[in-house]
Amino acid sequence: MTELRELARRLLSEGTVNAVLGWEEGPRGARPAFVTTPDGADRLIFDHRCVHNLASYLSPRRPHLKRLGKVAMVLKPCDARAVAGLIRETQVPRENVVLIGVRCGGVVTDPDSDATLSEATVADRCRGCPDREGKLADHTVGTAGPGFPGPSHRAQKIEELAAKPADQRWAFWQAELEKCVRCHACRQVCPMCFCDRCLADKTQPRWIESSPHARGNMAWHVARAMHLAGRCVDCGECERVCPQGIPLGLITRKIASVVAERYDFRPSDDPAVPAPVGTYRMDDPQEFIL
Amino acid sequence: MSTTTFIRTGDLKGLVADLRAAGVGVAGPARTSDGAVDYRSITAFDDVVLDAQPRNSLKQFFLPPTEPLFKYQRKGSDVAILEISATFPPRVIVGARPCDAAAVDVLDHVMNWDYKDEPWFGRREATTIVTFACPGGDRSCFCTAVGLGPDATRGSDLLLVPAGDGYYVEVVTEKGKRLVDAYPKRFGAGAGVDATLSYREKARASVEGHVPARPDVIRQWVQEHFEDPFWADISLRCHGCGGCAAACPTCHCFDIVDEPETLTEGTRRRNWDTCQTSVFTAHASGHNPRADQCGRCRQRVNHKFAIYPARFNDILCTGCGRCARTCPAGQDVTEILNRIVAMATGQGGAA
Amino acid sequence: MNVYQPFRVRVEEKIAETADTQTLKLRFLDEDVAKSFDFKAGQFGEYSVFGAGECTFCIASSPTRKGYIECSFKTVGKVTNAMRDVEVGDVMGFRGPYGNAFPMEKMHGGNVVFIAGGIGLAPVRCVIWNVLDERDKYKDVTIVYGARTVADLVYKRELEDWGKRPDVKLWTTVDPGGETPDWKGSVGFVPAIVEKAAPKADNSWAVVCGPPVMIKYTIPVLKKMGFTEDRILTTLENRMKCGIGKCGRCNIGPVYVCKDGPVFTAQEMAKLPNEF
Amino acid sequence: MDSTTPATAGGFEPRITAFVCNWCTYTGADLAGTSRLQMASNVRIIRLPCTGRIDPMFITKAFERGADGIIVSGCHPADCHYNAGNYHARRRFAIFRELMDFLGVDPSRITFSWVSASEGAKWRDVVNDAVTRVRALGPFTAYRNMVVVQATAPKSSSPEHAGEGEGLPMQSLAADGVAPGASKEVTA
Repeated sequence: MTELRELARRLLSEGTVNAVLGWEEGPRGARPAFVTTPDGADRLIFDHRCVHNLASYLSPRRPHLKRLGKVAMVLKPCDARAVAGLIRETQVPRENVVLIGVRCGGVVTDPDSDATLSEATVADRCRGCPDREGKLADHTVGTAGPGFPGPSHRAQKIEELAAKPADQRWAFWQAELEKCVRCHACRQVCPMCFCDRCLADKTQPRWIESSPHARGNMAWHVARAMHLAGRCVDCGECERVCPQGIPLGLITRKIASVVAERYDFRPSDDPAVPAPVGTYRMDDPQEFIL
Repeated sequence: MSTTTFIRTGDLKGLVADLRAAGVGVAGPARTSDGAVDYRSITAFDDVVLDAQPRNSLKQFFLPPTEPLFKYQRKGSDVAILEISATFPPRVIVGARPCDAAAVDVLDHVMNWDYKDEPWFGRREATTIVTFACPGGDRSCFCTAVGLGPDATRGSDLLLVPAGDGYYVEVVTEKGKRLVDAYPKRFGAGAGVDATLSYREKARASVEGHVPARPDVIRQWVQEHFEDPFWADISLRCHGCGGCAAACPTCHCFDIVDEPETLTEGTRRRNWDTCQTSVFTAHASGHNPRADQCGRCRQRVNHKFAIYPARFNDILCTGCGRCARTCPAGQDVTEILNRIVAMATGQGGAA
Repeated sequence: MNVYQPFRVRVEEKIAETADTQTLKLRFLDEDVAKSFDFKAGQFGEYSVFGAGECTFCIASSPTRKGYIECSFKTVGKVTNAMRDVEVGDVMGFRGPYGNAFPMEKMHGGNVVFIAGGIGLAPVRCVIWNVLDERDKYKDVTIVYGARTVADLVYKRELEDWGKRPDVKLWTTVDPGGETPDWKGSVGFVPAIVEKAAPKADNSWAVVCGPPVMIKYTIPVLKKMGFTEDRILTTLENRMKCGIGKCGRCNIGPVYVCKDGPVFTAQEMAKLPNEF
Repeated sequence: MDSTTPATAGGFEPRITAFVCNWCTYTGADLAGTSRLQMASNVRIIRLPCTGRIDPMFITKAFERGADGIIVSGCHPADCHYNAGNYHARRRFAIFRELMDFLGVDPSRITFSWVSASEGAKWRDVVNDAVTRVRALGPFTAYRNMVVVQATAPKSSSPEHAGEGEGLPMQSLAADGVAPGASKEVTA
């Protein structure tokens, strides 16, 4: 932590950046912090409760953050995949952000948790995560635990669902999607949802019914899944923030696995790898096409 | 209404069974498939979970996330309007929290402001709210700072406070009295108000002091500091999702949309909406009077603690703390209010 | 029937004002409604094309003319595009009237200056006809109307009528460069023409509506002439859904445009935060 | 499209929306027509410039508005008028198909094919196969009826209200006697 704070203080006092985006202790546990003065660097923390994917704040659709000027961002290895995604899709110029990597051995699910990190409390996405540090970072600080072995519960749940008859899957998703109130928290918090104006907000034509009934919700979650195909970094933020407790990660992770199997793409922190949807191979499989 | 009575726990179970047998819908806080507690339809009192604040509020029982206003049908150039009924079957909510019951009463002002919102009041009249005094909250609770409390009766038809082998019952409204009168065998003599005092005190102590009970100070500061850098400061972490508004028992903003189902017919609906999104105020021309998150964060605080009080002499917040619990970025209303009070009373500024 | 359910109205006439501005004349289908419907100059309504949605406009016709209403709109969004596409005889929806109104009674016996820019003439036109239909209740009537180009002037036929009336002083103007060879009106921005028209401020009211920049530069001109802020009236618009104070969309600071407005005095406007 | 499913005396006739590319499949379908090939008449064709222009939202919208099945068809690989539109579409629809399957939509409601301008007979087979398959699956009311609003006839005609009755398929609330007004309650 001292190392992180010292680095942030130096970047701010030397004028390398105008703000450091990291985590602080809030009234309800860890939360995103925006440090703009060298003294403020002492607010920064990093521990297993720092679950948020701060890459969301780099997304260009947050005009109110532009006035901060050049920022440094503290990032976990998994967040680095999101930053790489934003760079890959030319949403963030690499030179516009200083990346402070923190070594990470996993986080819990709830930033307000008083649990220690253990096999029982670790966030599902951390199970099987191979990365202890992000290669994209300009600076890397801290030490990391050993990480946790996979597979994730979500992967198991997806397999279970996939093994069921279609009508049972339909019933499962109907019950889940019906809960959605279309607050769009899943979209707002997603680091890879970077459209300036979302399809769901467009009215001419209105492809997605804006009403939070099952049919409109279905269209929304289909659109979201399609738009995140090959983009989703499986940070689990959508599922964490859903005020209705919908297991959105099942959908995005399912699609991620389809993309991985068919097109050999796994989100990495290498921005040079092209996005799988947006490119093609002449010999892509087409067994489903008559 | 100041009648009191008593109901034993066994009779409460019986009451829920009686109501259901009589065809009355019963809802209460109960466990969902994902492990949370929501206000939802219940089949027996045993489903009710009283020791956790439900994730949703009672708002959706009166202002559903989406509801049809009417249907239309085109025939050539003509259009027929098909009405949606505003009569609702009776239902009882058992196990409401005082903050959630109060919120419904708070919203009656705006829903009846010169124009009566029939769907709202249709559901209001059909619903009897049986509130259970709150056992106490967590650090985000601040009902006592907005003139309420863990045993506040506002918005409730009956208030039940645990005492002895059951619940001490305060009959708050005529509607509450009708419920008691309809099932006389279920209510009777039991522990008096004295037996409830320690419960009430303990609950109150758990929520007091989280926010200073200075609504007038907050209101004045918000009214006088529209352009304060404080708003830009708090808006930094805001993602602009509507999670807070969806969870809030008093956020009532809505959208009205037409949804064609075929080329000739469709439904006009009203849907929950939130001032936290950019499209909320965006004009079709592209102009947006509330251009960034700073103004949107301010609007939410302003509406709750200044605009509504100025208009209806009532605070559009019941201190339930759900917005703080649900915020994915750790925005905390108690912190915001504390900072406002500190600034207003000269004990600190925008950090 | 709930408060969100509109009256049905039939499109009786459809007038293309400019390339992107239309006027619709709407008559109530229900005879009883047609007879009893009443409104005051300055009030607005929610117009709907079923399947596209609702949109907020002032009522552009005068309350002195019964049985129908008119609205003028620019095609910018989903609903206005659908309104452009309706045909004479089609049925639309209308809810209203909502909001406050211009203080016509207070203005009795005074001079009235109308200042409008572009489509901003629509709400002003309602008041103009109201005044002209009860012409003896008011003293001098001056109208200053400007648009970017000659093609952008709305209500051209009425401008012609007003210009011919001896009891109306009409100034029409277009922005420099917007004139055509046969343009007989003035050339210049509205505030400058107001200065040139020099209506007297004594016992006078000004009704101003147009783009924010026009209002911004016109109010100081009026004040310099001696108009007091409480006698300069304008009408605001903000995005609305319900029109009746419930949906929470039209707040400008503490003000609900739908309930406290849409008509505001310059004095009230000066107190509003910059959120419109 | 009206809200009811076309039913013939012989039973359910599926309604199928085909999104086809202008250059190959549309011309191929035209050829099938001018060649007087016999085929099922259940398909409504929507012509687009390229399969690359076909957004998955077109398909959800078609289901919303009453389609029982979908055909997406365009140029064979290497034949795209715009060089690569069909390659992009191929990736997109491979993912979309898996997504719909995961959400419980039978993937055989959606047919993908490459039909060139000269393949009138293949178009006939694609159409006939799709119709047969979807006919066996039955109408896709489950999708469009995720929302059903009950309303009364125009005022004046009936004082009786049928109730608000948002017949959401999962809701058991009306049966519980809880007003459908609370139909967003979690009933899982």
